[in-house]
Formats: sequence, C-alpha cells, structure tokens
Amino acid sequence: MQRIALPSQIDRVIVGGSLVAGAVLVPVLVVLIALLGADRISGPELVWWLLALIIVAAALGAVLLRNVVRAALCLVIVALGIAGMFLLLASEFLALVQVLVYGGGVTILLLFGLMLTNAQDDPVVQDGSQKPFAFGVGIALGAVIVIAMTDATWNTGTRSVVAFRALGDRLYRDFGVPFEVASLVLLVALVGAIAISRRDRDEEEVA
Amino acid sequence: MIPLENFLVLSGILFAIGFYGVLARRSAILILVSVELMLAAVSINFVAFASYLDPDFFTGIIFSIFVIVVAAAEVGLALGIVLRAYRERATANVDEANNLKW
Amino acid sequence: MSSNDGYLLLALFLIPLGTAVLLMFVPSRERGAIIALTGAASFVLFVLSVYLFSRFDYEGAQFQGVKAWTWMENIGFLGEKGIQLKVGLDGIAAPMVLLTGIITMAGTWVSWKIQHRTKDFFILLYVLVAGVYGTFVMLDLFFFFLLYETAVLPMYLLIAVWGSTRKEYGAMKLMMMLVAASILIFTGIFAIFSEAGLASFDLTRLFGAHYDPTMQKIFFPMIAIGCGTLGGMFPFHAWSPDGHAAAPTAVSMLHAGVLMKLGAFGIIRLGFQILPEGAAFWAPGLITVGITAALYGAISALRQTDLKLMSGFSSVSHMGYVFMGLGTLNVVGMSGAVLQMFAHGVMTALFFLLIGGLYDQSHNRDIPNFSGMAKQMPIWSIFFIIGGMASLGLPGLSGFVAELHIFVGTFRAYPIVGGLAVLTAAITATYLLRMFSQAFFGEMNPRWSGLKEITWTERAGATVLVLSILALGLWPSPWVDRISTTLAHTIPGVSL
Amino acid sequence: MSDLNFDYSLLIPEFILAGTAGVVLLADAFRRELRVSRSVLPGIAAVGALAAGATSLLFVNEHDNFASLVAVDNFTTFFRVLFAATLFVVVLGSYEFVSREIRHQGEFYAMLVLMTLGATFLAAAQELLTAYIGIELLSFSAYVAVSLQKHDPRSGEAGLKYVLLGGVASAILLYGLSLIYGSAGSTSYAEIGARLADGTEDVHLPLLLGLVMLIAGLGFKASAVPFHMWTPDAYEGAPLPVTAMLSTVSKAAAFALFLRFFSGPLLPVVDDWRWMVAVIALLTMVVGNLIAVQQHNIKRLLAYSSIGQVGFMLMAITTVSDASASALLLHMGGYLITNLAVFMAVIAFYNHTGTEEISGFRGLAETNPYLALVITAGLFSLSGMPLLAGFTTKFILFQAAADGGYLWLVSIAVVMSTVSLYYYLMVVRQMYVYEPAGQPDADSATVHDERRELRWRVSPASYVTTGALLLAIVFVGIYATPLLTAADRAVAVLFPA
Amino acid sequence: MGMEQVGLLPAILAGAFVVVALFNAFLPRRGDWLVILAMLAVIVIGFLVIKDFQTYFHDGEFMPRGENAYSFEWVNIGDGLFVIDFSTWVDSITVVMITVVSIVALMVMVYSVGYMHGEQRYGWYYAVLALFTAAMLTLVISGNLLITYFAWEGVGLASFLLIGFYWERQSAAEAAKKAFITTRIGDVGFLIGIILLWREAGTFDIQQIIHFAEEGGFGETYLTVTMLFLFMGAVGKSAQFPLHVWLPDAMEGPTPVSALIHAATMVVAGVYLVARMMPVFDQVLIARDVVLYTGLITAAMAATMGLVASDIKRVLAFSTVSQLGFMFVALGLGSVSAAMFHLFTHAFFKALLFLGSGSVIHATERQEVEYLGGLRKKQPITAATFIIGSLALAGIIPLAGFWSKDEILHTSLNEGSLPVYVVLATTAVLTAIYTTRLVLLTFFGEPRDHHAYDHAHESPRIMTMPLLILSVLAVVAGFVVFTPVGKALGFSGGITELVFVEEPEKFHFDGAFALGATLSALFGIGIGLAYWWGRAERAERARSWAPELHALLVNRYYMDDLYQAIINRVVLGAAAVIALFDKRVVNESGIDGGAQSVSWFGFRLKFLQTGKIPNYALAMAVGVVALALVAFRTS
Repeated sequence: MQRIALPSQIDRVIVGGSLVAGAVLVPVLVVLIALLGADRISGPELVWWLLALIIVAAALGAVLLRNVVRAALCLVIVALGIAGMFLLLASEFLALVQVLVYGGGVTILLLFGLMLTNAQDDPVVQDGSQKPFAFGVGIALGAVIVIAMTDATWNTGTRSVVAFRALGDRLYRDFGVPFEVASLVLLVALVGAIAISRRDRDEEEVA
Repeated sequence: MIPLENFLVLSGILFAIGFYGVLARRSAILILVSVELMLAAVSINFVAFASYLDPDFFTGIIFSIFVIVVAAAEVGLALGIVLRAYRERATANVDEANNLKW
Repeated sequence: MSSNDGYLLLALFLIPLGTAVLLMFVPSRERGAIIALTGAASFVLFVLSVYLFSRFDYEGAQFQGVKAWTWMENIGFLGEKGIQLKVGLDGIAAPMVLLTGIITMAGTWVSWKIQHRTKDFFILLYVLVAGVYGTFVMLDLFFFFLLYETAVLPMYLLIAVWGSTRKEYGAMKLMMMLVAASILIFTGIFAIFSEAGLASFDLTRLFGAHYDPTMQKIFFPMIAIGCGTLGGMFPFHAWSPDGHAAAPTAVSMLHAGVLMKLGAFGIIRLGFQILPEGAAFWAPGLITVGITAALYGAISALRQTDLKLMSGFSSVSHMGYVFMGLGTLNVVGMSGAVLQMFAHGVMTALFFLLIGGLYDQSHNRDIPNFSGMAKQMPIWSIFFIIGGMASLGLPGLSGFVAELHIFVGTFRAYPIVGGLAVLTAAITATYLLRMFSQAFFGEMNPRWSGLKEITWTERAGATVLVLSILALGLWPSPWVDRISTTLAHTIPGVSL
Repeated sequence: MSDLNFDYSLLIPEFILAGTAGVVLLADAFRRELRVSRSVLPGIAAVGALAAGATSLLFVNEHDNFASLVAVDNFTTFFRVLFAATLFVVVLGSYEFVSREIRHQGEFYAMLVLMTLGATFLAAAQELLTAYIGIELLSFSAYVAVSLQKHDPRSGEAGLKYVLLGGVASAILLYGLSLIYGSAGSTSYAEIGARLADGTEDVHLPLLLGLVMLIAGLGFKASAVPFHMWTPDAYEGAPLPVTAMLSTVSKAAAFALFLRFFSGPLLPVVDDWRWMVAVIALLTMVVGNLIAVQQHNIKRLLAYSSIGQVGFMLMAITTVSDASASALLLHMGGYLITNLAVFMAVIAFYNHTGTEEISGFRGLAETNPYLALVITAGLFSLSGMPLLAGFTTKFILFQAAADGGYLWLVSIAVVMSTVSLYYYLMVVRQMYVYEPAGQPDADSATVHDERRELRWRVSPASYVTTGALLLAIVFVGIYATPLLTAADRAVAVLFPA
Repeated sequence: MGMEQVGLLPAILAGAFVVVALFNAFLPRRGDWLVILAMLAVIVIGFLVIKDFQTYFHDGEFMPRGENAYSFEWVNIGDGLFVIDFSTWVDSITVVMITVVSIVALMVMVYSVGYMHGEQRYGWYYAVLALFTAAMLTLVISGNLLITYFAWEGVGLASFLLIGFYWERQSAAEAAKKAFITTRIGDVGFLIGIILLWREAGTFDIQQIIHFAEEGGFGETYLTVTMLFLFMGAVGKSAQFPLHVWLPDAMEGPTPVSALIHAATMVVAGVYLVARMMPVFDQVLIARDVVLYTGLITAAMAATMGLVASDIKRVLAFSTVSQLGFMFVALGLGSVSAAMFHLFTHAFFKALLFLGSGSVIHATERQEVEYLGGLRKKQPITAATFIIGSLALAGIIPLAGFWSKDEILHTSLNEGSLPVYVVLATTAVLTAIYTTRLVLLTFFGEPRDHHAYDHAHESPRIMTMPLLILSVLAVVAGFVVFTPVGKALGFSGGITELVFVEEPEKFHFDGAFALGATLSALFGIGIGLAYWWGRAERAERARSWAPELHALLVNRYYMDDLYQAIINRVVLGAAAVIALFDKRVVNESGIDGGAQSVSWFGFRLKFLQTGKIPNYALAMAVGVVALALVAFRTS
C-alpha cells in the first residue's frame, strides 16, 4: 500500500490554495477597502465580507474539490473563518473552542480517516451520480433559507460581549445536566469508536 | 453594525453547500466533512441569534458549544464505523455499501 | 326478560371464550377431553340460546336484559359512560342468538371428526363463536365492533389450515375482503361517534342522537357496504364462493350460517338504527343491490358444478333477499329480512354440513361426478333434499316464511322488483333440482360404492338443523312476533 | 436565575441508568480481575433497568422540574417507566442472543442502557438544548449498538448508513432548532410558547422553515417518510435486540418529544405545522405499508411495518389535543408491548434457527406452537385485530384523530391497516399453513409422532418475557383502561385545563 | 263433529305421514294399514263434516259462509297489518272436493296395496300418499289464499316425490324435475297474484278478498294483471298450455299415483282455484277470456297429441290435460257449476282408467300399446271396467262423463260462441277416437308381444275391487245432478243447488243437444273402430299418410324441444355469461386485481430503497425543500 507523504501534500495545498485565494481575494479586498474609504461600509463589515468570502470559497472547495485532502483542508479554512465570525459576534470563547476543536481535533481526525481509508487513491469516484439532483436541491435549499431569512424582520436588540464568567455560570450551572449528558455522549463515542473499529484479537474467547 | 441577516444568509449558504456535499459526495469521509459544514452553519446561526436577539441569556452560544462538541464526537464515532466498513469492503465509497436495500 | 338475564347474555360470549382458553391448556392428545369440553360448551350455549330466545318478551320492543359494566369513562375523548360492556337483547338479536346456538352445536358435533390439530381448530372456532355471540348481544359500539372483528379474525387460519382445494387463496381472499370491508365500518363508526358528540359508545344513546342528514347519506352506504361485504352483498360477494369452497365444514357452517348474518345485522344496528335518514335515502339502492344479488347469485349457481360453489352462490342469492327486505323499509319486508337471516343460516349450515359429510369421504364435490347418491347415502340425500326444499322456498319450511315476508314487503314498495324476486325463487328451484336429478337420482355411479352414510354426529347435527327449519316453517310466530315488534318500534322511519 | 431548582434527587432514575452503564462497562473491562463471567452483564443491566423503573414510580403525580431543563411530571414518569420496562424486557429476552452474537457485550449492554437514558431525557426535556443532547445520546448509542454485531457485515453497513444519515438529520434538526430559537428568542419550551403566542408575523418564514426542519429531524428519528430511508436498512443490519430497541424506545422517544414540543410551545402556530404532519403521516403510512408487502426478511418487514405504525401515530400529532395525545400514548404503549413481543419471539426463533427469512418460519406452528402463537398474536395485534392490544389502542387512536377532524386521514389509515394485515398474514401463513421444511404432507399417526421430534423449546428467559408480553397484549386488548388512565394522567400535564 | 273440525282431515293424514315416514321400517307392513286407516277416518270425519254442512243447507236459508270455521293465527305483524290465518272454509266447492279427494285417495291406497306390493320404499310410498292427501285436503278446505298456496306447494312436493319414486331411472328423475320446475313457474305467478291481491285488499282471506273485489276495491287493470298471475298458478298445476309439458312425463311415477295425483286430484287444483276465485274473475272479463282460450287451446291440442301417443298412460295423460281444458273453458265462461261437475265425474272415470291401465302394466310390465293387445281374455275385469271408463270419457249416455261434458258443451254454446262450441265438440269427437284406439289396441286384437301376453293375468282382488267401485261411480256419478238423487243424498235442493248457490240455476238438460253429443261421440267411436279394429298396423299407415303431422303430434308440437332450447341457450347461456363476468370482472379484475395493484405498488416503491446513502439523503433533502416550498407558498 503506497502512502502519499503528508508534508508534501500539505505544502502543495498551502501553496496552491494561497495562489487561488490571492487571485480572488485581492480584487475583492480592493473593492471593499474602496467602499470603506467611501464610508459605505464599516470596518467590521469589511471584515465580515472578507470572512464570508473566505468561508464560502473554502466551503465550496470542501465540497467540490476532487482531491480529498484538499477538501478536508478546506474545512479547516471554513472552521477558522467561522471562528473569525464568532469574534465578530463577540464570543471569544466560542472562537477559541472552534479553532481548537475544528482546526485541531476534527481536521486531524478526518485526515487520519482519509489516510486510513486510502480515499485519495481513487479521486474520480468522489462524486456520485446524483450530482445534478444534488446541485438542484442544494440551490433550492439555499434559496429557501435565504428567502426565509431576508423576509423576516428581526427584532434585534443591543449586543454585548459575553463575559467568560457569565458563560461559565450558564454552561456549568444552568446547563449542568446537558453538560453531563454531553459527557456521556463523548463516552459513547469513545467507547463505541474503540469497540467498533478495534481489530479483535480475542476472538477465540467469544465462542 | 453588521446586519443579522448577513450572518443568517451566510449560514444558509454554508448549510446548503454542506448539504450539497452530502448529496454529491461518495466518500464517507467527505460526507462527514460536508456534515461538519452544515453543523458549522448551525453554529453561526445560534451564535448570531444569541448575540443579536438573546444577549442576556445567550443560550445560543451554549448551544453552539454543545454542537461543536457533539460534532467532534460524531466525527470520531463515524470514523470508527467508516473504518470498520472500510475493512470489510476495502472502500470508503458509500455507494458500494448497498447490500442492504429494497 | 328480567335484567338478571343480562348475566346470561354476558355468559353467551364468555363461555365460548372461556372454552377457547381452557382448550389451550388441554394437551392436544387428549381428544376425549377436547370432545367433552366442546360438547358441553356447545350444549350449554344451545340451551342458553333457546332459553334466552324463549324468555324474550315479544311484547316489549325495547332492549331486554340490559346490563352494563363500565369499562372506560371520562378518559381522553370519552365522556360519561364512554365505553361500557353493555349487553342487551332485542327482537332482532334474539333469533340470531338462537341461530348461533343451533349452528354452534351442530358445527361442534361435526367437527369432532377432524384429526389434524383438533385442539387448535376448536380454539379458533370458539373464538369465532364468542365474537358472533358478542356482536349480537352487545350494546356498546366499541365492543360491538371489537367482537364483530373477533368473529372474522380466526377465519384465515381456520380456512388456510383446515380447508381444502384452493384453501390459501380462499382464506386470504376472504380475510382480506372482510377486513377491507371493515375499513368502511371503521370509518363509519368514527364518523358516527364524532357526529353524535356524546363522547360515548353506548349504542342505545347513539340511537337517539342527532345526526346531520348529509352525514347520514354519506356514511350509510359505507356501513352498508362494509357490513354488506360480510353479508355477501353483490358485488362484494367474491369471497363467499371461494371462501366457502375452501373452508372446512364447521367453518363453512358457521360462516355462511352465522357470520354472513352478522353483516346484515350490522346494517340494521349501525345503518338503520343509527342512521335512519341515510337508510331511507339509500333504501332503493339496497333494493337494487338485493335483487341484483338474488338474480345474479341464482343464475351463477345454475352454472356451478362444485357443490360448495353452488351453495356459495346460493348464499349470495339468498342474502340478496335479505338486503332487499331491509330496503323495503316496512315492517313486513324487514321482518322477512331477519327471518331470512335465520332461515338461510340454518339451511345453508345444513348444506355445508352435508357437503362436508360427502367430501370427507369422496374428496370430490363435482356434481357431474355423482349420480344416484340417494341409493348409497339415503339419509344424507333426504337431509339434503329437505335443505334444498327450504332453500327454494317450499311452504312448511323456513325459507318460505322468510321469503314470503320479503316478497310481500317488496311488493308493497316496488312491485316489479317483487316480481323479479319471486322469479328468482323459481331459478333457485331450477338449479337445485338440476343438482338433485343429476347427483342424487339416476343410476348409482359405481365409483362411489365405497361411500358410507354420514356419521352419527353428522346425522344428529343435521337433525337439529332440519328441526329448526321445520319449526320456523311450520310455526313462525315466535320469530315473527319478536322481530316485527322490535322493528316496528325501534327503527325510526319504518312504516308498517 | 437563582430561582432554579437544582434538586438532583429528581434525576435519580437517570443517575441509576448512567451508573448502570458505567458499571456494565467496568464489569466487562475488569471481568478477569473481578472473576465474574459475562453473564452478570445482562443481570446488572436488568437490575439497573428495574431500579430505574421502580424509582421512576416514586415521582407519580409529582410536578416539578430540574433547573427548568428537565420536567419531572407524569408525562416523564410514563415514559421513564415505559422505557425502563422496555429495556428490562429487551435485556432479558436477548440475553441468549447477545452471548452468541455479540463480542463486546459490556459495550453492548451499556449502549442499550444509554439509549434508554437518552430517550428519557427526550421525554423529560423542557428545553431544546436538553432535548437535543438527549437525542444525540440516544442516537450515538444507537449508532454504536447497531454496528456491534461485528461478524456480520450487514451490521457495519447498517451502522455506516445510520451514522452518516443520522449526522445529516441532526444537522437539519439543529438548523431547525436554531431557527426556532431565533424566532422565539429562547430555547425554553415555556418561553417559546409564550413568545409564539404573541404573534409570529415578523419571523413567519424562518419559523416555518424551522418547523419544517424540526419535523424533518424528528421525522428521521421516528422514521417518517421521506426521512425514513435509513430505517429498513438499519433495522435489517442491526442485531435483533437493537432493532427491537430502535423500533420501540427510539421511536417512542421521538414521539415523546413531538408531543411535548408540539402540544405546548408550538400550539400557537398549530396551523403552520398541522398540515405538514398530516402530509407526512399520510406518506408514511402509505409508503411503509405498501413496501412491506414485498419483503422477505422478517426484520425488514417489521421495519416497514413500524414505519406504517409511525404514520398512524403521526395522525395524533396532527390533531393535537389532550384526547389524541392520550390516545397516542395508549397506542404507543400497546405498540411497544406488541412489538417487543414479536421481537422477543423472533429473537428466540433466531437463536434456534439462525434465519431471519420469512420463509424460514415454515411450519413453526408444528415445531414450536408457543412461539408461533406469540408471533401470530403479536402480528395480529400490530394489524389491529380484536382481543389484542392493537385493536383497542388503534381504535381509540383513530377515533381521536377522527374527532380532531381528520376523518379522511383516518380512513386512509384504516385502509393501510388492512394492507398491513396482508403482509402479517404472509408470515402467519408460513407458520401455520405450511409444513415444516422437509416434512411430508401426511397426517397419519406415525408421521404425527415423528413431527413431535421436531419440537424444540425456547429458553426460559424468552419464555418468560414472551409469555408476559403476550398476556400484556391480551390484557391491553381486553381492558385498556389502566393504560389509558396512565396515558391520560401523563398528558394532563401537557394540556393544563 | 262438524265444520269446525274440518281441519282434522289433513291433520290426521299429516300425522300418519310423519309416523310412517319416520318409522315405516319398524311398522308391520311398513305402515300401509296406518295410512289406509287414517284415510278411512278422514272419510268418516269428512262425511260428518258434510252432514254438518247439510244442516246449514237444510235451513232453507243457506249459510255457506259459516264464517271461517276454524282459525289459527299463524303470523300477525303490526296488529292486523299482515295476518296469515290458518282458517278453514267449507262451502259447496269444498264439499265436492273433499268427496272426490277422499274417495279417489282411498281407492288408490287400497289398490296400491296390490300394485306396489314388494316395492322397496313401500312405506315411503304410503307416507308420501298420506302427505299428498293431507296437502290436497288442506288445499280445498283453506279459507286463506296463503294457506292455499302452502298446500298447493305441498301437493307439488308430493307429486315431485312420487313422480320421482323410481328415481334410479334417470327418466323418472328428469320427469320429477320437469314437473317441479314447470309447476314452479306457474307458482311464481300464483304467489305474485296472491301478494298483489294482498297489496290492495290487505288480507289473504279469500272471502274478504272477494268482498273487496266485489265492492270494486281493485282497479280494473290491476285486478286483471293480478288475476292473470293467479291464473298462472292454475295453468302450471293443471297442466294447461303452455305449461302442460310436465304432465305426460309425470307418468314416470307409479300408476296409482298417476290416478290420484295426475288425474283426479292435484291437477284439478287449478280448476278448483279458479272456481274458488270466480267472483273475483267475474270482475275482470279479460282474465276470464284468457282462462277460456287457454282451456280451449289445451283441450284441442292435448286431444290431438293423445291420438298418436303410444304409451297407454300417456294417452290418458293427454286425455287428462284435454279434459282439464274443458273445465277451464267452462270456468272461462263463468260456469263454475259445469266445471266442478266435470271435475267431479272426471275424477272417477279417469282414476278408473288409470288404475285399469295400472292393472295392465302390472300384468304385462309393458305400457306401450304397440306391444299389448288381446288382453280382454286374460284380464276380463280390468277390460270391462276400463271400457266403462272409456265410454264415460268418450261421453256416452248415461255414463258420468256424458252429463258433465254435455253441460260444458251446452255452456259453451249458450254463454260462449259458436267457434268455441265447434272446437270443443271436435275435441269431444277426438276424445272418442283416441279412447277407442286405446281400448282396441290394449284389449282387443291379437297380442303383439307374446311374452308379455303369456305372463299376463288378472290382477288380485285388492286391485280389482277399487276398479269395480270406481266403475260403478263412473256410471252413476253423473246422476247426482238430478234433483231426486241429490235429495236422496241429503241435499234438499239437489246437488245442483248446492253448486249453483249464488244464482240457482238448473242443470241444462236438452234432449236434442244431448242426442247430438251422443251421436258425435258415437261417431268418434265409429271412426276409431273402423280404423283400428283388429289392425294395429294402421298406426304405421297413419304415420306414412301424413308424416309431418304425425311427427308434429308425436313430438308434442315440439314444445318440449322449444323449452329445452330456451333453457340451454337462454338460461344456461345467461348463466355462462354471468359466471364469466363473476370470474373475470368481479374476481380477477376487482378483487385479485385490487390485491395485485397493492402488491405492484409495493414492488415499485421498494426500489426507491436503493441502499445508497446519498440517495437516502437526497430523499430527506427533497422532503425538506418540498415542505418548505409548499409552506412558503401557502403563507
């Protein structure tokens, strides 16, 4: 079983991705800065637009790229972009969590999974035969959501930064029980993943 | 101030993209990736709603934490199952996991 | 009838149910015990049925022996007296109870010769009997329908396991058609309950409730077709010939003899008594269906060579009379319908008993294969001819009394239909006599020289049935009085 | 915030279950050190289930909540007891199966226990986050349990399908929850209800979309068409006890959440979602029952049949009212009992024959009449035949729906109920009409004796469980009053007068 | 013992039937004595009833309406709305019928002791005889149309059982079937008629119906239709055209049965019925005309068929049909008295003829005249009595048949028209011809089957006694119409007044007319003698002389074939069509098709379940999007 060397892969992804991102982002950035200069949009908005662009682009990459590793890495970009969004939404803690869990754990897990399953061996099969339907449904779903969101009149109030302390209070006190249950969920995932994926060496004991 | 709709539309697009991925992808792992995209969209929604509409109780943020945690756990568990399926049929192509049908 | 007789009404369906349960604990090898138990149970049921029939006060039109036990009350959508175990007897149910008693006893007797999984057979048979009895005496819509379905439930296995020829097809067809028909009854019951708005399934209260006329017109045909299918109503009769042809003797007897009556009984109880305006609106329809079925069944029977198929179509034809009688909306015709239910029940049970007695030996029921059977099996032949004569409406036998009432009632309302109905009786005579002259008379076919006369249990059963035929034929007033009084006073919109 | 109630004693049954799961896992892991055989594991699980059920009964007529997250009221108690009892029966009835088929028994029993735990949270939740995490606990343990029959490739495939589609479904559900959160500004049922009652003009479309997605997500758990697709595959691939749990606990939990959430908080917007549930109910009952006609595998057949049943139950959600809710709970109870009886009997059958094919049931009435009786009674009950639980519960359920103004839906339900009888009869026919495989068709006495040799017995545990369930089926069928009373009291808290 | 107890007559016999039918195997001599004893008892009681009836008669002011002598409420619905009373009614017609039935029945029963000796089912035979007589007596004493119908069917049943007595013979079985079904068709009309009468009059009681009719309660058309339906019953039972086809075949039964049922009693039930309902028929003359012409056609047609029939019993059967036609002609002309009188005399001489032919058959075991001949030497008593009967039938003065036939002819000229009279008179000549032919071929000439002839012997006394008694009656029965004889019998005004109660009229004896009738009878006999005297082969010549006509007559105008064709083509054809409809449309398309379409849908739908995860997810997505789109659109 031939395994592709990980570092070189990442190198290629980073270099290639940067080139593409640069080609797209630079003009957009220019436009946005121009708008900012004309006082048409505020600073956070500019950041928001940038992040949104990155997120959408990366998300598209994650679902469109044929190379599975690139796709998985796009997910990291999305996760990081969303962490940025969280910052814009004044939840530093969540941004932190997002970066740690997604940028770290989840991505690594996925990459391990990709390598263990040799998924990249056969890139042509990555997309299924129902792609046209998928495309249509995806567009329709997006449209439906966008219509719904823009149609509504949101009764927005004042925003304030969530204090870590308040967050902790709420998370561990008010939502103590779900938190405990979540630990059970993690336990299940842990135990289950092990039990299922473990190669059983003690087969003779079972009979 | 960034309008709430911005976040919501972004999340909607992200969700749709994720769903598209689920539908279009064949690799189990890439489907998982797409599901993660959808969950990320959910997180944006929750946090946005929490900070715009529910600043006092910010339940959405708590919710998001749980979502992130559960999503991570799900990836772990799903990978375990995918690996097992892979061991049995030497492919992570979900279209080929169709012995059970009809 | 005193209200304490309500306990006996309860016993009517608890005894067979209990018998079925007891049988489960009898080892299947103990045939003697099985026979003793079923014999005792059927005899007790018979005596009870006769007693209840005779105790019924025919002067009183109301339900008699009414007893109620609360079952569910003030729960969910159920209000006061929501669901009760409520029993009672009226003049329509009383003859039906008697009929069930007679046929159960005869059917039990002839079933003793079954060798294959006897115990299971009787368990199912007695569940069926419990359902039948229960439906007749139940005064709560919920239990009415529960027991109605109970009577249908065991049919599949009874036919598919113990039947003959195309038993699986027949069993499946019968079961599916009957249950499919229940769809309409179900729906009708739901609609009735909702429309009545009493939050109670008490039938006596539902009788008096107010229902929107449009609703009645919509749901009466549903009830009529739903119940009518069990009653072999054209064109939903298709299960009847096939099912009867496949069913074992006692099952055919009970099914054609009693269960089909359950269908007609359901139309009276649910259709006429609850939805009188719908019934009035659809009465011409019933008449049409009835006369069509009568003619159709009779003419089809002309062409049949299988004895059981012939009886099956004959049942379709005779049940057509019942629907015709019901559709007349006058007391004479409707009394005729109920009388016909009784008369047809007894005589068709006799037919099936006798056909079973032949088939068990010959494994053949094809009429052209037989000839001169009266030589080989004279007693069998005599019973058969008596049954046939009753079927073609010979005075002095039960069929005539019933048919006369129906004819008279029909003539009162629709003379032309009445004429056709009388003509049908002639067609009935034609196919029966063709059969007699072909199978019973003439040179004896030597192929059947090994056949023996029917067994003593069969003779006993047939005797009971023939006596019932004669009783109704010669002295109908006990039946007529009970039936007509009830019909005249309990169903709104019925003219004299 | 400080007025929240943190009385942990309210959660005793949950703690017992969680503890049971832990003990089972540990006992399995350290069984060599502790010198115990694996047969203690089901014992521990069963005792845990019993204890949880028994302690739940302490809260009868209690009306309290834990931190506004978890309600402890009659509704919760009803489901706690129901789930614990189901768990107990499944553990007891599948003991033999598990010891043969499952390698990781500790994990397996722990998963069953945790499924139950998650389900009770679903039923008890007063708040979306709690409900969500309950769903995930239920789902995760179900994913694991489905995949645990490791020597059977179907198990792995079923697990894969379940977990991937489950992930998608939970994403949809979450998106729906986020929209509802956004529309109502809270995750607490009480507040959602209050806010929606104030008017939803501003956020009508997002709310609608949220409802759609919520229904889709819950529909996935309850296997409602078109979100049911995983069901037949997962049911077929899963180990039999897990299939039993999926078709009972998992479904019932989804309906518990449905009831709690749709009857209270979403009642103000009932007109927005009622038709959706009606449409889905219609699709579900039609598709489930029609496809079931074509099945050859008993598990798959039961899967489709359970889909059909979900269609019936969804009718009660459509016509949400205290009457239909109590009817739903009654039907749920009856359905659980019946389905468990069938599954326990099928498990016993599988233990002896190793086949799940319907044609494998040939002549069961000869070789094991008792089991044939149980299966027949169960199937007839599922199809709504009288004297059995199915008739009474279905009758009351349908009547409730009809009273709610959905007679057309009810009539279709009755039609489908008839279709269901057809495929149940196909199983019954195998058992009763056909001779055992390889047996000559003759009924002479000698052959009769030879047939006796073919007789086999079920294990005592199966005997007890199936027997008890059979009695329960008949009891509910004849006298459903206690169960309906319990159901009525349970839903009384949802519909305060 | 009086008119109130008239119900005892059938009751006794019914009891005898039940006992003998069930227990004949255990009774000595299979219980024939029981039946005969019962019959004797019936005659005694019948005599007492008639005596009682005469007391009413003597009172000068005749009270024929002794009201319903006895009444038993059989069915009563709605307090008098629908009542069936078992009521009896005794009037002059009843008295005549009781007399005829009981005498002939007794004779036949006695005769049968010899004739049926050694038969298997001997007891059963007597049982059915008892049943028949009971039913026949019920028929004639009933005061209620439904009870009449009841008995009507009862005699039909007994007839069926007795025709099919030798059911091992396929022909007997077929004949029984034919008789039953054919009469049944008539009975359909009868029942319809009864119900139609009830529909307007509200009662089944004959007298009340008559009263109602006389008051004009019925509409004209309605009553016409009704009475025609009612007459259908009479046509069937009395074997009138076009339902006469069963009677010749009915000769498959034992000969005494033919004498009793198919000559003397049951077949005249139709006559009785029309006579009984005559006041109602009087209201609708069209119906009476139908009766008249039916009778006329039948009389002529049957007589021609009798000319060529070869079976001794069939000749008699055709003769019976023909004579019944005479009676209906009388009825159609409104003359109950003539019809009843002919009924009365005909019963005796026709029973005599049948019993005589039975004696021949008993002796030779042959019944085709081609194989008989010369039997007068072997069976002198039989021959003598048979000849007496034949002369009575031919209408030779002063035998019984003469008086009654003369009365009918007289009526036909007086009340009817010349054509009617001509046809009837011709028929009378034909009657004389075939009667002569029968006698000649049977008792005279050379024996043509020597085997049969050699074994022939005179019948035992138990059989000849009834022959002698009946021959006496055949001679004297006609005299009852003379007032002195009637008075001697205890009827103060003579039997004529008894019969013509409503509007007393005398017996029309007209010397010239009688002479003409006698001459024409003699003419007929002459033709017969000239043609057949000693020359049986003349039959062959007749065949060659007019083969088509001969074939037409021998084949009974092809009516049997026509009916058979109708049954085969039309009825069974319709049955085949309906059976096919039932199979293809109702079963295969309707029921199986429904089931299969469910199965088909299931089969199609299950392929949605592809087993592929993306497809499953797509279904979910489509579900969500579709629901959302619909939701958005509706709001």
